[in-house]
Amino acid sequence: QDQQKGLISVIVNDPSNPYWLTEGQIARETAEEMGYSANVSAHKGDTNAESRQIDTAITNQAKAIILDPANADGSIGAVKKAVNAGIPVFIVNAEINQQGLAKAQLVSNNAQGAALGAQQWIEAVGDSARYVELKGAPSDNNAATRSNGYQTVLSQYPDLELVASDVANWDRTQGYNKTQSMLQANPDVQGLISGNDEMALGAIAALRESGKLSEVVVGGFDGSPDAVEAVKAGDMAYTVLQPVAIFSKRAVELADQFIRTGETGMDSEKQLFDCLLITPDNVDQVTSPFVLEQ
Amino acid sequence: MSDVQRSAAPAASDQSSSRSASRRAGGFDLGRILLEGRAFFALIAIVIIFSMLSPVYFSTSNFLTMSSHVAIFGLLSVGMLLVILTGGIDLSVGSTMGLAGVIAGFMMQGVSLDIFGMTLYPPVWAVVVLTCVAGAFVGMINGVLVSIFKVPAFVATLGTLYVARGVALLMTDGLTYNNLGGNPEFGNTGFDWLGFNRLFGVPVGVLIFAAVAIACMFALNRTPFGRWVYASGGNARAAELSGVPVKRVQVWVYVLSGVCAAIAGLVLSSQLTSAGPTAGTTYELTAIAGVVIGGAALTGGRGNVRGTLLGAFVIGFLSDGLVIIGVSSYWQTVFMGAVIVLAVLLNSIQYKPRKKRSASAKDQKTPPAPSGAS
Amino acid sequence: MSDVQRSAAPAASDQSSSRSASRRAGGFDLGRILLEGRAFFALIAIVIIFSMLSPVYFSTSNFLTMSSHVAIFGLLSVGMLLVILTGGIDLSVGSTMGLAGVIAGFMMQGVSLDIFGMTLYPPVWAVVVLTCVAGAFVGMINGVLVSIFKVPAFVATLGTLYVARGVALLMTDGLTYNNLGGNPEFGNTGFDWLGFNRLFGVPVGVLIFAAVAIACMFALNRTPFGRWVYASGGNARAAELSGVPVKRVQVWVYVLSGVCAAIAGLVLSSQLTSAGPTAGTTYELTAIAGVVIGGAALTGGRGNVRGTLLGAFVIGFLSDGLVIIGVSSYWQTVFMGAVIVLAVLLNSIQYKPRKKRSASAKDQKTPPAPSGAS
Amino acid sequence: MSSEESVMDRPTAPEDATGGVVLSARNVSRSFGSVHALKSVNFDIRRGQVTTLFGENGAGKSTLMKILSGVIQPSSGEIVLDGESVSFASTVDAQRHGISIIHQELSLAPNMTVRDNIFMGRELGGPGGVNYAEEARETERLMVELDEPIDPLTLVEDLRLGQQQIVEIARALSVNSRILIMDEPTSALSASEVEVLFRVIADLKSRGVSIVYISHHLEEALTITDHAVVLRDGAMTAYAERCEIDLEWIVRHMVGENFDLGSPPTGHTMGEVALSFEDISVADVAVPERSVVDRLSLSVRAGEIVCIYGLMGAGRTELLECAAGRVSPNGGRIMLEGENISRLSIAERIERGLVLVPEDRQRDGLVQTMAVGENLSLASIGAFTRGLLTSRRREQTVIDDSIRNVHIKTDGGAAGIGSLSGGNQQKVVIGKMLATQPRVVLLDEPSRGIDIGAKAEVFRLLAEGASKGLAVIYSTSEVGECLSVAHRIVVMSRGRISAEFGADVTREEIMAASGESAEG
Ligand SMILES: Nc1ncnc2c1ncn2[C@@H]1O[C@H](COP(=O)(O)OP(=O)(O)OP(=O)(O)O)[C@@H](O)[C@H]1O
Ligand SMILES: Nc1ncnc2c1ncn2[C@@H]1O[C@H](COP(=O)(O)OP(=O)(O)OP(=O)(O)O)[C@@H](O)[C@H]1O
Ligand SMILES: [Mg+2]
Ligand SMILES: [Mg+2]
Repeated sequence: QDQQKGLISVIVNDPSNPYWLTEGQIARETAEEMGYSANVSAHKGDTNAESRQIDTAITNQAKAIILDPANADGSIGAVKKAVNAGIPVFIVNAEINQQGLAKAQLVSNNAQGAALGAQQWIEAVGDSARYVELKGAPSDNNAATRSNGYQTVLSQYPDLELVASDVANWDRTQGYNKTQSMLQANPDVQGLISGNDEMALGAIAALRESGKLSEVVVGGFDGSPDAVEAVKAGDMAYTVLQPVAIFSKRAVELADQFIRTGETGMDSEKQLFDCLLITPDNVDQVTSPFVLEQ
Repeated sequence: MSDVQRSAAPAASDQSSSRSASRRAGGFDLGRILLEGRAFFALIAIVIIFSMLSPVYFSTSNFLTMSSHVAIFGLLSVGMLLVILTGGIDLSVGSTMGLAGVIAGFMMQGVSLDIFGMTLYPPVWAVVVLTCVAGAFVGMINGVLVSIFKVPAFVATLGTLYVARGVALLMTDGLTYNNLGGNPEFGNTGFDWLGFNRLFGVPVGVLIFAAVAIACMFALNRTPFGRWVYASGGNARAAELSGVPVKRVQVWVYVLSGVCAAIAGLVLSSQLTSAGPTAGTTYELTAIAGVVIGGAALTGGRGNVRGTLLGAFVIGFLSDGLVIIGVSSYWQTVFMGAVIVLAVLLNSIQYKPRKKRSASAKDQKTPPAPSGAS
Repeated sequence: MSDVQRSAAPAASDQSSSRSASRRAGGFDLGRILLEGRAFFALIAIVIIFSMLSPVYFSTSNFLTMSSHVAIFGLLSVGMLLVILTGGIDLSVGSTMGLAGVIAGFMMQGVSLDIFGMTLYPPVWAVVVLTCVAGAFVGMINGVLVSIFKVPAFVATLGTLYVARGVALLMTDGLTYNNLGGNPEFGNTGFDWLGFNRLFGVPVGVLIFAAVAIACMFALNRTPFGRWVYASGGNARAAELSGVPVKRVQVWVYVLSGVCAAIAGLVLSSQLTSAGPTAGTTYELTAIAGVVIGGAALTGGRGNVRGTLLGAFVIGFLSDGLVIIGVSSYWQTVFMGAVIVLAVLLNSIQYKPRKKRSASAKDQKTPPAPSGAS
Repeated sequence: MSSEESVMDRPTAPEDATGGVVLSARNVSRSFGSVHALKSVNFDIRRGQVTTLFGENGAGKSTLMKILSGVIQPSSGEIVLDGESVSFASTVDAQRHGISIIHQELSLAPNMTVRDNIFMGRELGGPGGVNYAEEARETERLMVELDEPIDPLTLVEDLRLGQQQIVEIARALSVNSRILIMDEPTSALSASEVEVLFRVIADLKSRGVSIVYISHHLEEALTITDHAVVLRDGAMTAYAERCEIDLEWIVRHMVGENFDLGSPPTGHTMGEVALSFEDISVADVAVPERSVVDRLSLSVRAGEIVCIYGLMGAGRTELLECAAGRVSPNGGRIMLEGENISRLSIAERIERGLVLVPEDRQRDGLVQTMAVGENLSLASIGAFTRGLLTSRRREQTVIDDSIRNVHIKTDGGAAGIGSLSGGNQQKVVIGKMLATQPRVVLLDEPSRGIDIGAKAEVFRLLAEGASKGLAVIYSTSEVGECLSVAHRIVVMSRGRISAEFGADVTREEIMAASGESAEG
């Protein structure tokens, strides 16, 4: 499968999560359609693994690297290495805290998405409730961005009381266990807002088990296929779709343009992609994973 | 000489007979447990402390919830105990558990037989059995590698840890099987019963855990197999010379550990009504911690189910308690580590007066039993 | 018991004579390595296979790059080897490595002394030294728990695994330290030298790794300390009666393992020019795998630095190779597991003709000491 | 095949033995790598009789017995049982044919009870699992028969070495086999226990059980043997019936020359007090209120050899371990050349010239993962360390000297320790400690399992050391040893010194003082 235009290395976080799986698949498909060969690897949040994969891409003389960085700060060194080796890097999904290294940073607008989600959540819960929050892994700055985004909106309603919050590391099983424990301490909550869909799905399982699912409004983030199903089934009030399919395709297109012309043609390095809301009203428009027809 | 013996004898025989008496009795015996100390004090301390810190901790419903969390780790720990008793270790339980969930999920989605152009929906009991068989198969690979090919247990099971996880990921392509509820049309409903329902107010998962634990206790205390397990771990060569089928025993303990992991995987995916390929990552460490807190020696031959149960409860009640009182997740990590060490330290302090003699040989292993006559 | 040994002996004696001969030789000795088989064949096979699959694999620059990846794991493995030789295990290396990076990062950011209302920027050499001291401190806690308090190594270090990780997270509040480059104004530049620069074309990280490995090799083969390490792992009681300060040796190996982990943390954070609190998660398993692939016995007393280096290279060259040829990450997981098992299996196959006799004796429990007697 | 042993007149077994031959080895050879442990050996076991096997350490006795009991398989040759050629794939297989063995080195699981060890692998079934009650009853019966009423539920690791050996014997008895092989069953037993064992053997004989007996206690063995066979360097060198042989015959065929163990060294003057115990007490680990060593005082002078004689459980091991620093006393002082060493570590005591040759070689003496040479040099690392480094050359000198001094059958010291015979392993332990060039040496039953020649060699070394000012404390359960090596004999009983004698004492006096019947 040696395609003459060269290799594009795609480095994603962890393909055992459908979100990143899609990210990698779309990037690969796009690249292959354009006549590149593509190589998808995963660092699973480990900056060292990421750095090794960058080294490997350099060894493989990749034409471009599409990178979903493991850590906003921790990935800078690795990106520098690639840049020094003359390989253009295109950041997707999450940002790195340094401008001028990557050719482009195409990220979903987490803050906007969180605000969108929080507003939808209030619509479902009402403006007076006791609720809990599940957060993502603290090493990932999206966890903080989303949590802050939620709080910015929710704290404007004095009758919304955050009674407990915990880190469930983006993980469904942990979401399940921690929700159960938080329910023990606070059996009378009316809402649960989660940093991603996996944790929300774990929470839904816990709520269903305790028979509280109908009383508690659950909101997710990501727009993963499972969450879409849950929205369809009425278990989840909404989820915020990250346009991963869009920006990962876009990243490859930019890379291609850069390889051909030496320019990305973008005014600024960073480009935010707004998130979209999936609610029971528009859930039928989700045609394939992470794609919402409008 | 015999004078000496006689004078020392009563005490000695009391102690030792009581010890093995308790092993014989098999079941729970409060007095015994109190005497035995070990994890028990840690557990009591945890319950008391958290009850004081949070009003909701000390309630039946919370204990049941926590127990159903403990059930998952506990199932892994009980299987692990068998392996550790023979002097081995099974790092693959977490992966096997994930794989088992995925296999169950795969079958619940219907197995499409391309040749016949149809999709088969095995009934739930068949799914459960086949999943356990899959777990047993992974265990058998471990067992064969360890007993026949003499690959050190740590390496063999580290290998299967990776392989089983990889296979689970490949099977699902990283996705999670959802909707394990089944479909009345296909006659395969009822999978969520395991994780959701209650019998006599107790979650089914907890009951399954109890059943497995009692079965193991029985096997260890009342059957030749149990004695073989202890003998293989205590002195494999001697056991072999005495006619204990050491290799077969080794294979079996890994198989049983695999089955336990598969059961844990079934219960978990039934609780979550979904099965993801990454479920159970790093659970092996927790499972081992439970066994060791429960007083078993990693060198083999020492330990029992009762201790392991306590160990599993210590870990489960602690981690849930920390969530309930709302400790930050970083501190949760710190406390977790500290308690594991403290719980085991408790042993060595409790037995301090006897430490001298047991010097460097026994140490490491469980506190030596009071010694006997002579 | 010596039944065990005697029957195992042909293999044992051949092995150990060649082993001790090679140990005596001390350095690298190609013939010896070839004879010894073990990890070496696996390494050769890996290099050949990947060179055939990818044109870029077999190149100096790639080997150097891969070596600098190996250096991280290798440093952990070498420290781990010392611990394993004494019959212990150190699960905390990954966490210690993460903590070390964070501590270095913390100091590079400047330590603000509130009392004096000023910020102190320690020079790089001080940062390096203090970080190593921190690693040594974590190791010392492990060592004291294991040797004085008789907490089984697995538990003690599992505890520090959690605690060290928690502390690292608490120190940074989950964030990552950036900009370890230092500032010429404060006179603390040069930290990235470790990770970025090259001496004679070889990355500094690799040179450090080589230096540590050679120092360990030397310590194990040519100093009383080395002999003590082997003796403590072989039979702690006998060693103690022969005047070996077993407890001190135990503390020291954990301290050295902690220092190695700290060095690895320094090299890594210098390579990444950033230090995150989650760096090194689960690296302990990889480090142990390296040691065991290299032929060391987890029961203690057997193993050497050369083997461990080979083990580390097998793992590093394999995982990088899989990335280079673009195998999907699921398959990487599967291959990783399979190769670990195969590399160790290679040993037992190589020794097959002798397997019959060495039966259950060798494997698992290298001729255990305390069989009968007490 | 049969080449080497033609030197000796090939002994032929008499056809008219009381019992016919039940089991025999025909031209059995066995080699381990380049070591030919057995060279075409013929060996017969007769029904209802005791056949004793004599031979130096490493002669191949254990190897032959292991072959007969299915532990290992011969390289060539056949085993004939009741006139039919058989081959045993495993010990279980051999047991099925009615053959059981008491191993030279204990093979018990220390983590299990006496009962569990005895019935390990042969569980008595019952309703609802194993019939523990029946097993315990049977164990108790065996223990009574052996006159050692150990509770069946005691853990084996809590037993003394001697008691463990009795458990091992009980296990072999419990099988009810036709042929019972005993490979040094008495090495850790005291005279009275040996007596009990001999009574059991007599009883077994009367029931038609055939017995093979191996021991380095030659006199003791002579009292029960019906046939004697001598092995030397893996070949059978002599056979005779009881009536034709005496001690001298055995030694001559074993070692090729005749000698006796000699008598205590004389002719040198003794120096200052080297080591003294002052009111030492050591608590019993199990029952801390009880003292194993009870306010005992004892001193030994430079150049003096003191024997401590006592029955099992007299507290000798604790006393010596206390001196070496393994256990700490809970009263009293230990003085080494005028310095109180009670608080020093083991290493510091070794540095000051005080060493202990421990009783249990597997547990306390040998590092099984190391080669012979490394074991030998382990305690004297300082001697070949310069600055930070060890010197290979100097170490080799230390090793070679030791191998020569204590006559270890090995070359160069590169072999694994496990490849040595039991007695040679014991010599390594002794050699290791003597290599430190000590000024005071404590030996706890060092003659366990070593042959008469080696014993003589050890005695010679001690005598030689003594003449140069070495102080020796030697613990033993054999009166004969006391008489041939000691300047002074101390009898210990229940933690105290019950009597003290000079070198001119008689066997009977010692035994009387120890509370033993003066016979056996
Ligand atoms: N597993 C083995 N590997 C190598 N050599 C062995 C092995 N077992 C025994 N030997 C050698 O075979 C010879 C006979 O050993 P064996 O144990 O039979 O002697 P033995 O007569 O029982 O001596 P002892 O009186 O010391 O017990 C010795 O030279 C010994 O070193
Ligand atoms: N493992 C043990 N468990 C219980 N008690 C023990 C143990 N070892 C020794 N003892 C106690 O210590 C006393 C002295 O035993 P010790 O073995 O020191 O005697 P000894 O004179 O050295 O006899 P031996 O001939 O066995 O070496 C015994 O009476 C016994 O009560
Ligand atoms: Mg022998
Ligand atoms: Mg003794």
